[in-house]
Amino acid sequence: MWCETFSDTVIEHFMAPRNAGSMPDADAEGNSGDPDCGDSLTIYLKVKDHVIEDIRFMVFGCVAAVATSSMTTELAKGKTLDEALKLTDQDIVEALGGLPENKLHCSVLGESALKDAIQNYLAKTE
Amino acid sequence: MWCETFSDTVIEHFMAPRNAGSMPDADAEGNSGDPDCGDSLTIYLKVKDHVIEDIRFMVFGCVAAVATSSMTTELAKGKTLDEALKLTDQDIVEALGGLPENKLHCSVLGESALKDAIQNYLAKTE
Amino acid sequence: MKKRVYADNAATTRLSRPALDAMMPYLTSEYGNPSALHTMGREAKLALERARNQTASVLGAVPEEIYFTSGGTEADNWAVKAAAELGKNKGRHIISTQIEHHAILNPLLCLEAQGFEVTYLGVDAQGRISLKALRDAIRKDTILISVMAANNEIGTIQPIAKIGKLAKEHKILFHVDAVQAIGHIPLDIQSAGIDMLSLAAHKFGGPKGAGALYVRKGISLPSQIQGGGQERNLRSGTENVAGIVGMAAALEYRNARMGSHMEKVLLLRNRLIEGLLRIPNARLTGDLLNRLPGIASFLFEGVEGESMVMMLDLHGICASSGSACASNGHESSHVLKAIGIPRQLSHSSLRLSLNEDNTDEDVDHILEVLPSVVARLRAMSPVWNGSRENY
Amino acid sequence: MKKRVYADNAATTRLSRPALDAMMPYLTSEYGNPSALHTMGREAKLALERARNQTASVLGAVPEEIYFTSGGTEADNWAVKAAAELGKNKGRHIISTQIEHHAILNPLLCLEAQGFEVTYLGVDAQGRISLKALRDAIRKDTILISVMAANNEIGTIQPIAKIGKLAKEHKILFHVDAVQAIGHIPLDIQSAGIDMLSLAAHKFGGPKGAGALYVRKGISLPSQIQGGGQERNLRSGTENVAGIVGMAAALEYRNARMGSHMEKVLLLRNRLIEGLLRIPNARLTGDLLNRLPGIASFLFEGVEGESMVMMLDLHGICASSGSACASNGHESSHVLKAIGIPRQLSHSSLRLSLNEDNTDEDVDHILEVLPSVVARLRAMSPVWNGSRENY
Ligand SMILES: Cc1ncc(COP(=O)(O)O)c(C=O)c1O
Ligand SMILES: Cc1ncc(COP(=O)(O)O)c(C=O)c1O
Repeated sequence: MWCETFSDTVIEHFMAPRNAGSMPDADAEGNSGDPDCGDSLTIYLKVKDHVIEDIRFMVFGCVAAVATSSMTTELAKGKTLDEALKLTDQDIVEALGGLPENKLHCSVLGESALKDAIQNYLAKTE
Repeated sequence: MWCETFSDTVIEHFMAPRNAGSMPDADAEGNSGDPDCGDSLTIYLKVKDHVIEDIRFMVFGCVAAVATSSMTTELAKGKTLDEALKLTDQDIVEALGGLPENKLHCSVLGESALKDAIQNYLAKTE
Repeated sequence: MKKRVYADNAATTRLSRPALDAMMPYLTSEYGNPSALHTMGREAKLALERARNQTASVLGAVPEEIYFTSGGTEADNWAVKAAAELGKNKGRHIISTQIEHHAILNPLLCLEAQGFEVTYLGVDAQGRISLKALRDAIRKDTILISVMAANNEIGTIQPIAKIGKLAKEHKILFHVDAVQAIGHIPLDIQSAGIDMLSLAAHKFGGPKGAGALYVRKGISLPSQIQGGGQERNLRSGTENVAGIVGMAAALEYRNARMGSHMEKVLLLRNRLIEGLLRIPNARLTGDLLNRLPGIASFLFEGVEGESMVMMLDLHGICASSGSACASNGHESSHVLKAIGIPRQLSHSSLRLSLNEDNTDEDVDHILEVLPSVVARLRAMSPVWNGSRENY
Repeated sequence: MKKRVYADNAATTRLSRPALDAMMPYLTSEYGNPSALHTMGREAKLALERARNQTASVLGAVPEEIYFTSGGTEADNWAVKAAAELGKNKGRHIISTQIEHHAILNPLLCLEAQGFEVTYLGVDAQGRISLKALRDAIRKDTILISVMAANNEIGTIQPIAKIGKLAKEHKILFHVDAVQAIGHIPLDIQSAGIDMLSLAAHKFGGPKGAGALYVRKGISLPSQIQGGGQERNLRSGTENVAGIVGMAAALEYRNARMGSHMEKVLLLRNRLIEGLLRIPNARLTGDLLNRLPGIASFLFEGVEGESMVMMLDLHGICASSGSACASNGHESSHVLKAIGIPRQLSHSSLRLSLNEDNTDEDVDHILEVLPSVVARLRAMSPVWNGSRENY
């Protein structure tokens, strides 16, 4: 329920998102959500030797969507693509110190965009 | 509506009814109401030369019924039978300083019992 | 100033101090709309959910089973009509009792007009239904049993747990109007097998304008009021935050002190009953044992109820005759009729209802005043054949 | 402490001082049940009838035309469903608009499921219905026209008097959801030809949990809740005396100061609108002239509404996005859709609603904070193509 307020970590990431911004020279990008439905996330990757060297995001969405995006990039940064592919929405929620029940779907936004970006990268480089 | 509270006169007659009590040697008596319906009034008359010399009542009923009974006997006492027959429920309500709307029917109780008593007297003596 | 004795607690109660204290912030600085996203909205929402937790925990329910309403009558209406709607494809027979509050009886009348059939169980002279009669009344198409936990006029408590067992055996929804019972006697929703239960805050030291319906998890009750989706979409409308918070605080306070309050109230009430039964031709109505602790209800032969209430009032005593809600007219009480009181006598009822706010002095004052009130009214009563002395 | 600016008065308002003061006796010593016969009951009943008189006099109605409810949603539900019940033998067609509150739309949906037919009038880009479209929609079997006086999301005021005239000409019942209008703009029931009107106390400085339905004399509306017979048998349940008294006091207070309040609020709001429209790609929604004085509603392209509300909240500003009631989900606003806003853009709405409690400093604070909030969110927005500078 909404009355379960956001964790401090969520608020902190919302107010000072890590890795926010676009990346014109990205190696790949991935999307999730639909702006017509109120949330949309794009994740940009810079990959070197199968490792996510740099990562950025642009998001249109609610508090949870912003925090999720920020946390997803934090968790993915420095990981190998294989490791990053194993990141689940639960991992993200946990790292955020939990999300209100009606916001849990937002964590899927992060996982999906990240997976999409990695798959796009792999498709391009194979 | 009930919220229109009782007039001082009503309360005064309720707390100290005039002419309350029975009259074993009455010349006539009259009834109105039905105890099954929650109100019942008996009026006793002593008549001399067509004048109501003495009058008493016994009542089972609400505040308005008690006050009405009391006021009816007050108004009738000393009147000729003809005059007394002309007493209306409005006269009684007026003398009481008004009654709440949902209690107006109580004033009819007084008028009816008085008329009944007078008619019984007239029937007996004719 | 003349002493005032409030002995009409079954009609409504004074707001308890803890309830008022709990409400004040929500009547002043904490005025957010619980649906709003910002801090003030979230504070209000938190207060609401805290109140839901408190209410659930007192009832032995889970918070998701509590739906807030505007009062007992709304909860009763909702339960009965929604259960009928929910069950109408299974059957159209409902069982209730002859002594329910009008908040149950009148919705049942509406349902009868819509083609439902209602069996109104009779009661014995003490106001208790018979379990055998209930068992006999159950049919294949019975979809709802609605029985009050305790009666508002005579205080009689029904064997709710046994009724619940029967209902469960026959897989029939069981609703309990517990408006007079909650906060007054222990009532365990789980062990009593209750599916739905109505309560009203103002009967246990909470504010007027707040109530609740408990609905057992898994019952998908149709909604009561449609709109913005509050109360999990079943009862829309901006929530009466202060009222709900006050209700929960009052309930928690009452419940924590139930034992000691009951004991105190029982002592006062029993002394009152003992004293008043010394009046000639006075009669206690209801069940002496299966009885709400606060309710002392009588018949004083030969005296009309409203005049008693008014004369007591002029002596500073607040009491009632018949049920508070029906006392404006000259209707006779359906409850007294059901326990076999003849019509005329039923106009001679008086209910004194105490709670933990009452004192020994209150009882003394009533015992001093009431006998002479009865005597004075009997002295001029045409339907009183007994002694006309002053008691 | 951080400055707090409450700019969500269309969701709910702070209880006004006169309302709180009027309520306190009924939350403490004056706790009688209005149905009780004794002094305390009569005092409560008097308070209720005083409140009814006050309410009626503000609305230009007579007291017998006012029925108290638990709020605006209940009043709306009652009006719409009861009018349908009342008229169903004459016809089953209802006319309303696409921008009503859910407290109207959802009951209408229920009626549609029961075989009624509803025409939802569209609105222009400012949110106004067309009288011609209304006239064209009227049929022989039209039994009800329900149109809101003013919209809660965009503040647009409808031409109520003209609608009332049309309704009268065709002898169709006319209901007005005036929840956002009462106490904010003058509304004359008589000259507007209104047959039924809903209001909610908490929108004009009264308490949550109280509302009213005005029903023109002579309309025999079916009852809303059945029970003890309160509200002339149409809306049973022990009355929320304190809430109702508070509502009437708030209404009287607001009404007496309507002119000066409106003037003050208009000045504040216009400064707010002017200031915020300097933000690039900001757009005012609703009608600039036919508009509630307190409502400033916007679209800030590229920014999602809830994140704006939350970031403002973290700066001490209480605002809302879309209607308060729908903002928990990711549903897009039906009102913005009706005025032709594309779906994506409709997620970028922000409503700031002021009342006479707001100050010049409040407006300053919003004008200081909001542009940078929009800028920060746009800086990371994938759907924003404009400048990413800080405004
Ligand atoms: C047994 C019972 N049920 C229902 C109600 C109705 O409650 P309320 O008047 O608070 O809506 C009452 C109180 O009058 C009652 O005593
Ligand atoms: C136009 C309109 N109608 C009805 C309502 C419902 O009022 P309440 O939530 O007080 O029941 C509201 C308020 O949310 C409203 O703005």
